Amino acid sequence: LGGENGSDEIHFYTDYSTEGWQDRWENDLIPAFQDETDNTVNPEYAGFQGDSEERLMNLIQANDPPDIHVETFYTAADIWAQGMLQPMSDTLAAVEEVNGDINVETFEDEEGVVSQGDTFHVSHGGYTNVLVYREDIYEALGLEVPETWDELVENAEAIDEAEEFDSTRGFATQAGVVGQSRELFWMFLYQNGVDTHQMEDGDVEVWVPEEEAIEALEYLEELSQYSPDPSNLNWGTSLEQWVQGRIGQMYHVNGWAAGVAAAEGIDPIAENTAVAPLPRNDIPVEESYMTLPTGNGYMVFEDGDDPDGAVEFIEWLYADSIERTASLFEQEPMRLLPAYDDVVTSDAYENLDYFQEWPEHLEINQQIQEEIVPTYGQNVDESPTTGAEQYALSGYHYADMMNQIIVGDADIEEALADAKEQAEERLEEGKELTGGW
Amino acid sequence: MTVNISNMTRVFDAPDGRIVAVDDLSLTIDDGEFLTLVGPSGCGKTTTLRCVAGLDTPTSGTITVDDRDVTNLPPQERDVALLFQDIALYPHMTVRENMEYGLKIAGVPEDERRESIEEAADLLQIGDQLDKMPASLSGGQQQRVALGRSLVRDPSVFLFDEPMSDLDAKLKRELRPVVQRITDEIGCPVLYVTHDQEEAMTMSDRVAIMDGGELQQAGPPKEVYDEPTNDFVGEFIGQPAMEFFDAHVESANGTAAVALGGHTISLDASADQLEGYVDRDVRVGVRPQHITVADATEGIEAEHVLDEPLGDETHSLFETEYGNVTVVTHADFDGDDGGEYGLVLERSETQLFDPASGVRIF
Amino acid sequence: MTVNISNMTRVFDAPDGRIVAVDDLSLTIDDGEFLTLVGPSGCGKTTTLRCVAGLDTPTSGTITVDDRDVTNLPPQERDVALLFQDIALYPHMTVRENMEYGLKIAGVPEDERRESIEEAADLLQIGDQLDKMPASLSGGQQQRVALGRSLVRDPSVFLFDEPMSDLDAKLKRELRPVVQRITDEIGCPVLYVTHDQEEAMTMSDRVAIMDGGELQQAGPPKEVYDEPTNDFVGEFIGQPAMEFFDAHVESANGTAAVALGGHTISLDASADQLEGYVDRDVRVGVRPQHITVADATEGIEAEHVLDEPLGDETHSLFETEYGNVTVVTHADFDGDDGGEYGLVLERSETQLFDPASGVRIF
Amino acid sequence: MSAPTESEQRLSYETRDRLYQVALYGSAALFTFIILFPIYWMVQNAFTDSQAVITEFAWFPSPETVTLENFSVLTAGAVPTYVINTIVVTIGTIVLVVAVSLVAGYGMARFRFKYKESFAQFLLLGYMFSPIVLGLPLYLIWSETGLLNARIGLVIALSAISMPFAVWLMWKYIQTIPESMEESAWIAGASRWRTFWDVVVPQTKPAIVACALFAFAIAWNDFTFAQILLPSQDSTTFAPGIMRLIDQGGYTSWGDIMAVSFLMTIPPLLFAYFLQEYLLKGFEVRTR
Amino acid sequence: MASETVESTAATDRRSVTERLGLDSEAIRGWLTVLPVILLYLFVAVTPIAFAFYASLFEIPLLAPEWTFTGFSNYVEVLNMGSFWSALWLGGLFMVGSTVLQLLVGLWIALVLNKISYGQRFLTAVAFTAYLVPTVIVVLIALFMFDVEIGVLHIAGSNLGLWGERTFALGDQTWAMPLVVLIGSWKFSIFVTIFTLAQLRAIPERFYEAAKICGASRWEMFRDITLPRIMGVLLIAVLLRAIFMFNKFDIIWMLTEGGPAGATTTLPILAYRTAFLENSYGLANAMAVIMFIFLAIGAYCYFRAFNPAKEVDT
Ligand SMILES: Nc1ncnc2c1ncn2[C@@H]1O[C@H](COP(=O)(O)OP(=O)(O)OP(=O)(O)O)[C@@H](O)[C@H]1O
Ligand SMILES: Nc1ncnc2c1ncn2[C@@H]1O[C@H](COP(=O)(O)OP(=O)(O)OP(=O)(O)O)[C@@H](O)[C@H]1O
Ligand SMILES: [Mg+2]
Ligand SMILES: [Mg+2]
Repeated sequence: LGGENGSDEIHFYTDYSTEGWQDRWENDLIPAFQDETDNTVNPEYAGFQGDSEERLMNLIQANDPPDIHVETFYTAADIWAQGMLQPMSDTLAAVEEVNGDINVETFEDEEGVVSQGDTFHVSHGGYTNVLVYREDIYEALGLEVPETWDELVENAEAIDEAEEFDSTRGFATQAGVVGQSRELFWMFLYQNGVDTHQMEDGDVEVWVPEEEAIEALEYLEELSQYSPDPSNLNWGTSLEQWVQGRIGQMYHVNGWAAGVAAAEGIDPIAENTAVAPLPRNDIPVEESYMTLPTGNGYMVFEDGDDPDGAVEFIEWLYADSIERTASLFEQEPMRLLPAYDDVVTSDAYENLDYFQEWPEHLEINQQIQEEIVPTYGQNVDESPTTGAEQYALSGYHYADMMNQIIVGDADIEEALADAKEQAEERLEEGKELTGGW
Repeated sequence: MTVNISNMTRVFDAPDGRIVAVDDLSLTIDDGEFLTLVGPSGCGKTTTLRCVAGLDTPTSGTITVDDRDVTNLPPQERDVALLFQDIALYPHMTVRENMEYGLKIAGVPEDERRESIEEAADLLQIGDQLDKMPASLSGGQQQRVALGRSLVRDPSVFLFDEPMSDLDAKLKRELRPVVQRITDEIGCPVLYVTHDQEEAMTMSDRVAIMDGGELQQAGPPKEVYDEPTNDFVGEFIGQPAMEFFDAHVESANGTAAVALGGHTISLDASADQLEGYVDRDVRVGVRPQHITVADATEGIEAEHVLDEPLGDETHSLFETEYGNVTVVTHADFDGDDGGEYGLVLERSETQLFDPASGVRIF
Repeated sequence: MTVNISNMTRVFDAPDGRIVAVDDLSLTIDDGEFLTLVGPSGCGKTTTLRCVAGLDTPTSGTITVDDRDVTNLPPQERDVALLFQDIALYPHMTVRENMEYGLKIAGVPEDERRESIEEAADLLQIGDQLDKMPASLSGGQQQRVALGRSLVRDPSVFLFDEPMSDLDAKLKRELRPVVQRITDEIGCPVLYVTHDQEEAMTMSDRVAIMDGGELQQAGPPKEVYDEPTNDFVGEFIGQPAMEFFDAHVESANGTAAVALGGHTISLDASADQLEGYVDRDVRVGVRPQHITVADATEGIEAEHVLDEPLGDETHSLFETEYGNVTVVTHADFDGDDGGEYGLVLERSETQLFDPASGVRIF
Repeated sequence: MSAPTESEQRLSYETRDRLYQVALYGSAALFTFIILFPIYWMVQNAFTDSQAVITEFAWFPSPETVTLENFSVLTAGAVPTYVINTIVVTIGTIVLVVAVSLVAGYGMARFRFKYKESFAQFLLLGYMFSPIVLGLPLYLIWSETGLLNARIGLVIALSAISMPFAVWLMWKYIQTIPESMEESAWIAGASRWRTFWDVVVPQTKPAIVACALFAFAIAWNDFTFAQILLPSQDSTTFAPGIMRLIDQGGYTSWGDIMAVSFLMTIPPLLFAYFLQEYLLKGFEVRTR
Repeated sequence: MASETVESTAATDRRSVTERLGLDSEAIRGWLTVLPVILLYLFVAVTPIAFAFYASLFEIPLLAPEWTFTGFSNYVEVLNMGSFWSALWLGGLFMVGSTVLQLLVGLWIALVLNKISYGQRFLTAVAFTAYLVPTVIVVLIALFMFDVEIGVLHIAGSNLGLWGERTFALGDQTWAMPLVVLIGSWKFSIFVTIFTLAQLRAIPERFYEAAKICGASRWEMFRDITLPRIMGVLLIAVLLRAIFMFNKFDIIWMLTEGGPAGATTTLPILAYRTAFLENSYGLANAMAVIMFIFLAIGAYCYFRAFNPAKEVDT
């Protein structure tokens, strides 16, 4: 089976697809690349939840996978586990040469646990989990940036009940049946001092201690009463509601929310969106399982039509000059933080038109880079990172559980037990696929 | 029961102006009387009937039944029976269900219904068709069923709108006596609409002839045949239709005579009787039965066109200076096509009409 | 052109067995002859016609046109014209387009088409309707257009399938001469199907009567009226229909006579002429025109039922031991309902039929 | 029949009639409201400033917030492409459906062949399979035949799913056209094909309109097929296109969406207004 | 009826006619006319369905090109899934609720449109438009109208006390299903209306006049004339609607994605999730096949019970 795409075309399947991105790809980057090399790039923009997967699956089943696929690595762990991705260590090295060391979790670490020495992912940027809040509201209501769960819920209640912010809810509790809700659950697990998996005798196993998990879930359930419809909340819809001023605090990544508000020209929100570390339950920072930023970027399919061209394209984008790398952040600068140490501090980055217009947003990014990430990275060593675990995490069973509990009226213990069971199944599957680790 | 229509007018608003469908019509139908409304298409027969049934409302005028003013009553409250031209049997009901529908609506109990239906069915000779669907019956049988449906209800007024015009000649002749017998039996006023003068003549106690929404004449069949009030009635009633000739009235020694086709026909009337018409133009009307074919030397000059032999008589068509003229000739008559003949009008049977108003003078 | 149908049979396979629609029919239509096929519904008229047109194929037998065997030719290659009962004008074309369709198919150039259509339209008096849509014409006008459509093609055989049965009596009478004139002019063989005996009688050169798929008699109108081959033809042709009485043949001094209703009617025949029927039962047929109403003391006992006055004559219905009998009476006749009368059969006009086979004996 | 006094009877009848009229027009008003209100809401917001749309609730457009600005989305980015693609695909589908179902309907109405009814029922079976899982095989077949990303490919797919119903409708409708008209054309010398064109097709207009409408509804409405078969940005149609738009931004202006929706609602409205007579006649399947 | 005889008469004759028209055989011509339909259908329906049947016998992680043959184990798994049975129940609820509502509303609108004399043309156009507005738009408008802050229906509903001031009605477990049914019916009821209205207009006025003369009230006329006359198309419309609604995916997915907490997860939603979110294409196909079998059995029973085809003249 062969697609309709000529074999010399680089099929570039990306979710860097806002109108700004599309414009940039089609009118700037791709023509420039094509001019400089003999390649042709055929960009295709990933659709929304479900359809994007469907499309990718169609392509794979038709034996015509895209050459480049853009996604956060762990969400594509199932693809990787099937052995369809091409090692990218050399490319990454070349990129690091230009942009400095990579600073996000890409599962290429010294021990090479995940990738057995190879990396399969060239990140564009990183996602950092943060608490997003509205500065103006905090100020108006005299709230403090919360550090603990108790403070968070108090803030939520205060915002929810404040008359002057009538349409603004206290805290977005994402509980969609797929998507962000699983991450929300993980975050609250981590902040309660536990993780989803742990290592036991060099072997990864499902952990999720019942007591802490239930505590977290109960707390989330409590929070959800200050939330707009939880079932409807996801990465995208959370942002949408944020921009509409309907949420006072939420869990999200980076300063994305501020960026969207700015892009839509809703300045009051853009100006007042601030970020902070996610609050913990009653435990010291050291005991919480915080994570490094997660890399989002490029993967190359081994069986694509033109994997070499794909690599060439990625290198052209990132390994050519730090200026070009930095310029790629002109689009969605707040969604992803540069994944390479040198970029964020480079003049090219700081001088982006966007940051000229929104200096406070550059500050947010710096705040994340300099304060939040260092505080958060500390326990990451204790967190296992094996292929099987990544594979297990790419399922949506915890999202489903969240949905059952927060939107539905499922019994917490039962739902948790069910989800854990599925997690275990999935982990087994993952081990099978990845050869046992 | 007596139905009385007085000064009824019905005007329709049509895109291209107002249509006066019925114009100041007054008519009484006595109890047990069979009155036929006859006239050409579009003359307002159906409209009149629908007003009586309550399916339409007059623009002005009143309709009373036994002195009760029903002009604005809905059909449901009038207790009339109505038989349509297009039958209107319900295709989804059996013959029996069709027939008992009115009774069912009226709340007549099951067994009573059964009885009256079987009675009616026997009368109409459809007793063995009761459990069939209407679609499997012939046209004549269907019309019988429709008749039965109206009849079992024992209505106080019986209305018919061209119930037989879709049936063929044989069936018509067969059904006519049936309708007459049944309406006789019920004994209520009957208003029967048709455009077929033969039907009107053969069935009615009285015939009312309409044209252009106006009543032309109403009277027993014999009367309207023999003494039409105007040329329209004269031509409309009777078959083949009356023939007309333009003529001039002369007075010969006090006796009136008409000159036409180069001849003079003296009439059974004195010149006084035709006062005002002497020396003026009139139209002479004669029925084809009262024209005889003679040699070319006599009567009106005529060229033979064709013969239509009917077995017991022949209708012969001639071309004359007055246009085509039909003559009823003997069964054995066989004219030469294109041959010259003379047409002689029977003196005693000529009628005179005013050329402008069409009113019969004599 | 001569059309010759010989030994034609058409059998249909129906769910409930085979239907012999036409049974061994042989018939010739000469050039310029107007032959009418008449018979009750379902007797096979349409089937015969469709076979001639090429819309159906005989199961056996042949059809030739001028010695050319066309039995298996498709309709496109037969050069026939066919006028249907249901008119079949194309509702989406104007009158003109309808009329010129056949010519267009035949590739006749525009201006020639124009000419023949205008000619035909004038002949049919629809010259001013040419640009209207069929739906806006009256039934009669529509049928004229259909006629015109067939006529402009100048076919070599002209077929009609009850072209007038949907029209009312007046229109029929008006169109008949038109059809006759036109077919005369074209001068090809004409096969005209109808179930209306009046139409058959008045229009045809020859009438062919069918029943149950079989030909009963074929001959000029006068002949089939006066000398029916059997009681079916006797009853079917003529109006009102022939009345029949069961009787017994007697021989009185060598002269034959029939006994019925307690009387004896001597015939204009010798006993020898009725050889084999003397002292046996026969059916006597008399046309209602040849029955006279007399006092109850004379003729067949009869109770008066009703009168249907037609103006120039009256049809009176009597109940007798032989069933209901219609008599043509004088225009002024007005019987007492339920009154007793006697019916006298005109001796010279009685016909005798074999009671079993129906064949006319005398 | 009992005879209540005249006045009583008339009164009760008139009251009943008035009640009936009230119920009738009340019903009409009610469902018109139910149907029109969302459309009104859409139109109103299409003309409202996009900031006001999400912040101020208003029953009626107010002069301060009325704007045509939202309609600029119609010329922005890929929206015009989506709309044009949708129109092309819809017209293509209508043409193909009408052509194919007309011929098939004629054949089924006029030719006698075995298994005709079974064939019709077989077509209906196709409707019973949930289309959810058919995406992959369709994708495979389409990429195999090179129809992927070609509007004609979508036209073929949409035509096929409109087909069972369209054929059935044509079949039933052509049966109501008297055959004698065709016969008279044959006798006039016209071939079968010619007769089909000259006599059958013009009279089938109502059914053609009805089938066209049905195809229109399917094509105009289609999301799933377009999503699978026209993945490329340049060839995709409105429904998946607008979903992509919504998805990309992370935030979408309701005003823009309503403006696009408004545009997409106009053709159906015109269709329904001007062709309803034909359409209803076409849907008139004779029962019993 | 007379016309029927004419029709059948002609039908029998035709065989021989066509033979003499120089055609090989009528059947060949007949099949030729439907050939394009068959081809299209093979291409777009039959082959994919066959493929789906085939795929249901494999274990297929969609992101891997390798298929593992597992026989009927997918079917066993589906039948053992609790979520399958609950989705079947919800799907049945959705189908029956939608069909009944659409039937009633569609019929109601048709009856009214048929009777009113003012603004009939415009109102008919309005009604038809609802059917023609793309589902995506219907969904978007619905989401907009149920928006918690500015949604007019949300505000109306919460003022009526149907749901809380801050409850997203489509995200509410009690309201999600009824609302999805309602929104679907807003669009699809008109399907029934179009069918019925066409039929209503074809009922000759004389039937009603005859009934009025018999003294029938409006209700009696409806019961005895209108209903029997439209029964045939109603039966067909109900069958089609039921099939369509049972397989309905897009409107539910776009409105609720099967939520909240599975309250609107009907079988097609479940199959979709299974295939594309849980990545088990083979299992999803087994589901689709089982759904197909359920539907086929249901349709068969429906045909046996009502025989809608017979109601419509062939
Ligand atoms: N509802 C209506 N709207 C407008 N005009 C009408 C209506 N009903 C009847 N007419 C007109 O009124 C006139 C009389 O019509 P009516 O039906 O009473 O005639 P008719 O004598 O019954 O004719 P026919 O013999 O053709 O049935 C005609 O010109 C007709 O066009
Ligand atoms: N296609 C057919 N299939 C089966 N039977 C048929 C067919 N066509 C005609 N018949 C039968 O053949 C017989 C003769 O039919 P035909 O139509 O020739 O009668 P007809 O004399 O024209 O009657 P009508 O006056 O009613 O038109 C009838 O019994 C009819 O039912
Ligand atoms: Mg009338
Ligand atoms: Mg016939």
